[in-house]
Amino acid sequence: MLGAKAEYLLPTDCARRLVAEVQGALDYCAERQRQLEQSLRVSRRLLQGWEPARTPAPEPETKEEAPTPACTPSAQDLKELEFLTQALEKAVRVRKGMSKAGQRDRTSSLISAANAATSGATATAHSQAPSQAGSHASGAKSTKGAQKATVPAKNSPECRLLSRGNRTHVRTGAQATGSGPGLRDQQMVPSAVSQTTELFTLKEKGTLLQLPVAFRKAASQNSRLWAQLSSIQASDSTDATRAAKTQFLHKLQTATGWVGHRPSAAEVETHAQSLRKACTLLRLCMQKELSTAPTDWMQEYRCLLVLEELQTMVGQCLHRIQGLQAAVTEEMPPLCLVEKPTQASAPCGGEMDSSWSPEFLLYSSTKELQTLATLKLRVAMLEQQIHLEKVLMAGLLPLISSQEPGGPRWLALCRAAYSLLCEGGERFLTVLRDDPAD
Amino acid sequence: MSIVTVQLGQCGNQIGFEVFDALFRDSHSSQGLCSKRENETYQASCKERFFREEENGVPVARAVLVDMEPKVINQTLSKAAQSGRWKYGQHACFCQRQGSGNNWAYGYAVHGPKHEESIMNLIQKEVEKCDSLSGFFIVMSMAGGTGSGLGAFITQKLQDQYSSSLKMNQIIWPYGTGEVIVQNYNSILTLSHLYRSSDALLIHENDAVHKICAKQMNIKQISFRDLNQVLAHQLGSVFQPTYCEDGSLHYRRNPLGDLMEHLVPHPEFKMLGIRNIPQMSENSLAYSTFTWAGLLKHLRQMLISSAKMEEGIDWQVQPPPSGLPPLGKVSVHKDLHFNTSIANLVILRGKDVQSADVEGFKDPALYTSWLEPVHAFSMWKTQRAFDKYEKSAALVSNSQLLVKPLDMIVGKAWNMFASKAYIHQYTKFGMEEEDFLDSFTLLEQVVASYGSLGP
Amino acid sequence: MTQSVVVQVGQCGNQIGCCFWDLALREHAAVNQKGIYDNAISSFFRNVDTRVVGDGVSISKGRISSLKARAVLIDMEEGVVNEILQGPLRDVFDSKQLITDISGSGNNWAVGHKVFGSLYREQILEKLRKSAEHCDCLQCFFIIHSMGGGTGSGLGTFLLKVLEDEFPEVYRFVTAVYPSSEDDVITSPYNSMLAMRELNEHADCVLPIDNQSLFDIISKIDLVVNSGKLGTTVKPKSLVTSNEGAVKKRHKKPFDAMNNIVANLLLSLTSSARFEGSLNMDLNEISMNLVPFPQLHYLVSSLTPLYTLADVNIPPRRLDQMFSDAFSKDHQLIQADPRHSLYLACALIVRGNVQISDLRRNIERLKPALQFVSWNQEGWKTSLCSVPPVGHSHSLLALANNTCVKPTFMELRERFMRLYKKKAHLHHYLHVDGMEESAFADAVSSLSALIQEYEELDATKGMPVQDVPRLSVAL
Amino acid sequence: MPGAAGCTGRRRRRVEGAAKALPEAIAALSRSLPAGPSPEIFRRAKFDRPEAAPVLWQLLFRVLLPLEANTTLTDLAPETQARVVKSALSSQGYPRSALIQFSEGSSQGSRELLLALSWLLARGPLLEQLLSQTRVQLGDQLPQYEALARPDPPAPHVETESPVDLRLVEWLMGKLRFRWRRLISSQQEQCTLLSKIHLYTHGCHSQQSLGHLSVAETDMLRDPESSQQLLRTLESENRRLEAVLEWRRGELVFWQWMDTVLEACSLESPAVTSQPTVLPVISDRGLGELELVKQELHALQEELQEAAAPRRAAWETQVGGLGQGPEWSTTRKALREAVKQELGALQRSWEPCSSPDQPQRPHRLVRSEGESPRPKGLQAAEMIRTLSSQEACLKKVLHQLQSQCQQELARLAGSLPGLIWILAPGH
Repeated sequence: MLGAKAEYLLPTDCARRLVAEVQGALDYCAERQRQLEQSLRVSRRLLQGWEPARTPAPEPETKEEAPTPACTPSAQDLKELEFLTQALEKAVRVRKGMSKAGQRDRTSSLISAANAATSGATATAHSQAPSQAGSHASGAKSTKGAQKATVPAKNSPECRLLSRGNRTHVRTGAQATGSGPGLRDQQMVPSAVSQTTELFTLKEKGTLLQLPVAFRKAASQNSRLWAQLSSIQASDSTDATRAAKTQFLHKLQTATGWVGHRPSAAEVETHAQSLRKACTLLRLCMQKELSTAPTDWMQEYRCLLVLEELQTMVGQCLHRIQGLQAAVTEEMPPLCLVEKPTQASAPCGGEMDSSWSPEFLLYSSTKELQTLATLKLRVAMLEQQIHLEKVLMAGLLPLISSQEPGGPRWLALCRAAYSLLCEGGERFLTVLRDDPAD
Repeated sequence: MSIVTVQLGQCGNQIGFEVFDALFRDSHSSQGLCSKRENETYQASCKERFFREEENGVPVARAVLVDMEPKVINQTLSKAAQSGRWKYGQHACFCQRQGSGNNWAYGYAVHGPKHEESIMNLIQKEVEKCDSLSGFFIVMSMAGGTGSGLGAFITQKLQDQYSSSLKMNQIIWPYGTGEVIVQNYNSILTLSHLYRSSDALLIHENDAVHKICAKQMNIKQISFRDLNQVLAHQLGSVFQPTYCEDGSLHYRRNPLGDLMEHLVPHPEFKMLGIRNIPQMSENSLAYSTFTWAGLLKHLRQMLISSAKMEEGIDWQVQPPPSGLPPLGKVSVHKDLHFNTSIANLVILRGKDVQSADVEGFKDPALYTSWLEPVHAFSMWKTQRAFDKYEKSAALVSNSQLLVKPLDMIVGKAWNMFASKAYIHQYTKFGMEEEDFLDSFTLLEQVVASYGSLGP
Repeated sequence: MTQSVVVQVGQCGNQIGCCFWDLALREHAAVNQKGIYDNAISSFFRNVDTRVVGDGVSISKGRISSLKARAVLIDMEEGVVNEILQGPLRDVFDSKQLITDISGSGNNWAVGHKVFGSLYREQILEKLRKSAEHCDCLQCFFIIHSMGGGTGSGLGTFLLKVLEDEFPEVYRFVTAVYPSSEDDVITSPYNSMLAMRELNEHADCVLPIDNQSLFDIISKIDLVVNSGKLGTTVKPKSLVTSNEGAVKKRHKKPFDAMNNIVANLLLSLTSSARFEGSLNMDLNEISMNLVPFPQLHYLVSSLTPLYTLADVNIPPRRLDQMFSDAFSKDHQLIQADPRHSLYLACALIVRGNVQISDLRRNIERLKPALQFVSWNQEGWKTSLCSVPPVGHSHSLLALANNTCVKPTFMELRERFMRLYKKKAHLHHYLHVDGMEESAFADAVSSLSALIQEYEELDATKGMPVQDVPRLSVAL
Repeated sequence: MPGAAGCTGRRRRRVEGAAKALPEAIAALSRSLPAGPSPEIFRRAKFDRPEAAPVLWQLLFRVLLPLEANTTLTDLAPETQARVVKSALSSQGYPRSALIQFSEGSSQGSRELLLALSWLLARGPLLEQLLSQTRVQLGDQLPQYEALARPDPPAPHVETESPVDLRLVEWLMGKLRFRWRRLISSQQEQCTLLSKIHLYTHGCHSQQSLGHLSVAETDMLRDPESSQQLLRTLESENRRLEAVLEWRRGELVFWQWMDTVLEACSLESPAVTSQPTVLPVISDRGLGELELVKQELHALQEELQEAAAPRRAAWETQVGGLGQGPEWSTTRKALREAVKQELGALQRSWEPCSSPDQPQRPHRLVRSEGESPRPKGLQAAEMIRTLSSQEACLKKVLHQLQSQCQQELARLAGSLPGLIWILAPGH
């Protein structure tokens, strides 16, 4: 059990760099996770039972409500709880501007919800009502008259979807059948008041939903405007405007007395990234070329050409890097370093052909969507992993070769480095002493 | 997020049942000491994680039962059905006629490949019933043949097939005085294989649980059911819902992920132990009151003195003075019993939980020199009381706690291996001595790595 | 659930078998009150629809119709088997399970092994195959025979090889009854010696039983039963020797009683595989745990308690006593003292109302007094079966792989050598076709090698336990 | 005379139109900017009036701030805001130093600020970018993970004064692996839920081609209150969009006007030609990054050299005089062309896209199950194919790096006597 000291302390600058890199990656992941979780919460809520106005936070009332330790809440507690719940519900109701509606039986109320939605829609935007909504309406025709009377008058159509009638109604339904499910712990359910069981789920009634007219209008206007924006950009109003902008930029630049171009930090970053990608792609291309055995001399010639062309390209990349480095450290006077106009020197956004309108991404099954999303994430993760691998290589390999081999510190370094660099940190190796005793 | 439990072998199935029963009973208990609404959220959170609902409304455990002989599975199914509260899935069982005969190689190399497809299909069906899968909880013993051998095999297949899902193996560590003669072989084979394919090994020692039954629970004649219930209580105290973070009202969605991220990121340190407090018979409970300060003080001392339960804590053990570099051998004697942690997770449940002060666990002296408390310590909590305790605390610890038992097992297995005893029982199913050597090598490293944590 | 087939060979084997089937029926009848054919019963019995003529169709579920023993009865004379067929157990067997001859083996291993072996090989195999076909998962053959006679030792051990070739996956557990030193069969040392070699090579586990020990146990029980001491009234039907079932005492005591002990041994051995319990032990776990090296597969067994007292008010001490007795010299089924020899491994098969804490307590209590081999200091295998034997609240079967079997083997070798040196009766063997003298020498060296292995282990006894140097991790 | 009257009327209108055009353009610009200042500010800034400065500092701050930081940084003190603006501008390569020289919090230089803003506007589609950053998301999207691959410059707060054990790095890397896995499982869940919502709301969308509702739309229906809010934000976005369109139509006059501003500026401050005092800050990290790539490229170049040179030689000797004919020369030309084209495509795939600031064209997820009139759009299957090959490619790269390390380590460690290195076997 007596282990030798297995520590290896990194030199400060190396440590700072490595830890900062990994920490940065960790923070980024955590942020993405947080965002995902937020949107998950929304989606999950949608798939749960749709019941109106239920405050999701359980917390605030815990204190007052906490029953005595004697396990079961006393009658007093129950009463208070009931009042509290009633008060809360009332508050919510008032806030929502919902009026109390009469009692109906459950099924008819659900139909009426749909029906109300449809009839509301037809009233305001008759022409847009989709056909299947109509069929639902006709399906419910027999009771239509009775329902009409109970559908509360609404001033804004978008509030209509969950009518008060439904809500009241289901509550009574639950009251009636409250003692039914044997699984419910009666002690936990002090009164039927708070037994607002779900009205319906998206699964059951989702297809009856209707987007409010005002929203539909705004949304279509929105997409029209974005489309216009795209088209105007494509043509970039006039050449005159473009020229004016270019001229302005030029004047601005010359007024400062700078002739050349100094790369900005953002540019350097951009270049570094593209060069990194270039390096990877070039290497892959080389490997592909080297791994295929040419069958005839034409192919061999083609292969040769590729390799030589790759050499040229690598040379260009290196040249670019040197240029950048020089420009940044100012060993060289400002120069026009990139042959190709890049973003910063592009005079204006005129030549972009991109569109601001969303494109549809069509998927056919959950599985496919999952595969797509996972792959996307995987690719991003692999890129990150490769980046970290390179950072670690640059940090650790020189350390190992610069130290006297043997000794516990060196071994500790080697073991950890092996695990990190060769096994993605997932496995480790054991170093055994080759004892003659064994 | 849901967890799919895989119960393997006699031990795994018996424990799995008690765990589900404990989870269900607690989440439907009236003793949560919280508002009805909160209780419902708690219940829903527990349910999402461990149960699904069938058409008739009876919750069904998200579990797959695997054994190589039918007796235990039949027994487990009928116990669940008799409870009337929850049940196992109708087609969630896989069993054969003949057990693995305490032979790891038989479970791993014969039963495993032979039944891989059927078992993995069952698991996949269960996975498909989850909206979202957080990971797998694999319950098994490491002494026998089916739990250990087949368990190691299945864990590996899960790793292959669900590489991004988490895998936690709940492992029962056999009695030190022996319950299966080849337990040490089976154990080293199991542990070394799981070290490669699992993310975390949550370990319960039969000896420790036995002592808790005797000393804390005051049970005179202790049955396996008693042991398993203590164990289920401990697991429940970890996996029942807790809030996401300080001040949040949302329940944590992926406790398995949170736990692993906090406790087992390093590939050489995957062994976790659970301690919890209070744990006592119902009779004594009626006469006891607890304060958070008291509970946490005891729990901390349990941690640093490697005590497995509240009774008989050695209060002499103290962390080495922090900040000072260890001076030669001066403090060796004192530190001998000090248990150095890599990382700890404290879980608090019950009344006034916001007033609990866990500073004592943030002392850098408790942890290995290379990990600061900010990385090494985390806490979960909820106001909802757990089981029948008004206040309770659990500790999941990645520390040297288990290195001694591991060292013992490796040593004993090595002694047996040196005499070549029982090797023929393994080689007849295609294992080689080389496989044993690989296992020894890996575990010797684990022992050494844990050993080198200390001050 | 697995099944086992009992192969009873020779007079001794069939008498024990007879007791076994009787007890097995009683045990299942006591547990299975509803008369439903369940997994537990299926391990030793088939359920046959007798209305169908011919072979009888096995019924896998539902009510018990007619139980047939999963057994093959072999004897080279007709007496015992005929008695069984005329006795109350006759319905449990049918003629298709029997193989008999009229000539007998004349207490000659060679006749049983070589002559009858080749003569009946196909026929026996046919019956064995048939019985195997009736099982959906055949796990074990229990072979019961004596070592001293001709048919049991000769044909019985011949079968071992046949089974090994034909059913390599199925375990072969042999219950072998060793002759006592005053055995009246003069050639018994030859027979036993020749049989030993076969056991060495072809059995997975051997449970050696020794007539003398059985006899001593019976005497001990008689003493208690007849002493009539206060508070020691023995609960009726709780004697390990008693047999109030179907078999009427043709053979007066002590044989019947002795056979019952062996039958009880087999029932306990298989109890955890048949019935529920909180810690199961399947049959394949026995050899896995108790046989560290292929040849060292002789397990010394002891059964406790031998009886249950009628007074129910003193159980706790009695429970611990049960464990203590299991390790005492006078409860072993061979003449041996495990407490003063070296344990390689030990199994405790506990039945009835006993919990894990009782088991652990007793292991910890007894452990200091026992010597275990250095590499197996915690060599315990345990099981808890919830169903006790009929008439008891709990019971224990201890199986020990212990060097204490060595004296039995040495004594056997001595007795053999005494005869063999004089070449006495050797010609009876040598004139049998296929029998060569080298067989005797081979048998001796086989047994000697076994004794040598035990000796070497014994030599380590009392030496301080030292850990073997382990792999040394650099970091 | 009606004709004359008509003529003068038209001219006057044109003059009036020109006079009105500038304020209208500025007003449109103002409305398109987030929390846009009143148009008057622009006029005042032209005359370098101090009261315009604070407003413009703030405006620039909002414009330049990275979106993610929005929540935490908006409450910063004006001085800090100004500092952020300066560093952001300089890192983007803003050429004028005058602005940088103003002390923070002073009310100097509103004209310089106006120039900076105009510079930003002239460079690219700034307004569109700003709008798209805050765009109301009506459809469902797959999350973007660009930045995952390119970790932003590490948080400055990482202070590692105490020595770092390499095991800590292993620990953190392990943590990262768990976070990756967690992201995957959360995303799987998100996909399941999205797909359910899409399925359950099938046929609800007023836009026929969509067929179903998105999460935002469904959520709006569930909660009337949020529906109101959504409507309001959508409407306000529409107003801004209209303003941008208006600005686009009339911006020419603004740029003409800016010329006069610039003239006024350079007249007044001729001294600015001197070297800027604040150089563009390029982090060590950026340089280190470049150095890393450089090394890799050098290594690659060597490898290529080693591979290509002998092959060229071998080919020359093998072909010898064979490759002379006219037929061959056309073939050779064709081959050259093909290779050039192929590699040109390769090169284009890494060149920085014309505008890295522009987020990828947004995608709206649409579930369509084999219905005959499938809406137009990208097919997931198509994208999956692309991504898979990309994934395979990256895996290969990673493995190659790993085996490179393995060789290097084996070389370094292999020579030590008395030690055996054993890696736990994989399966």
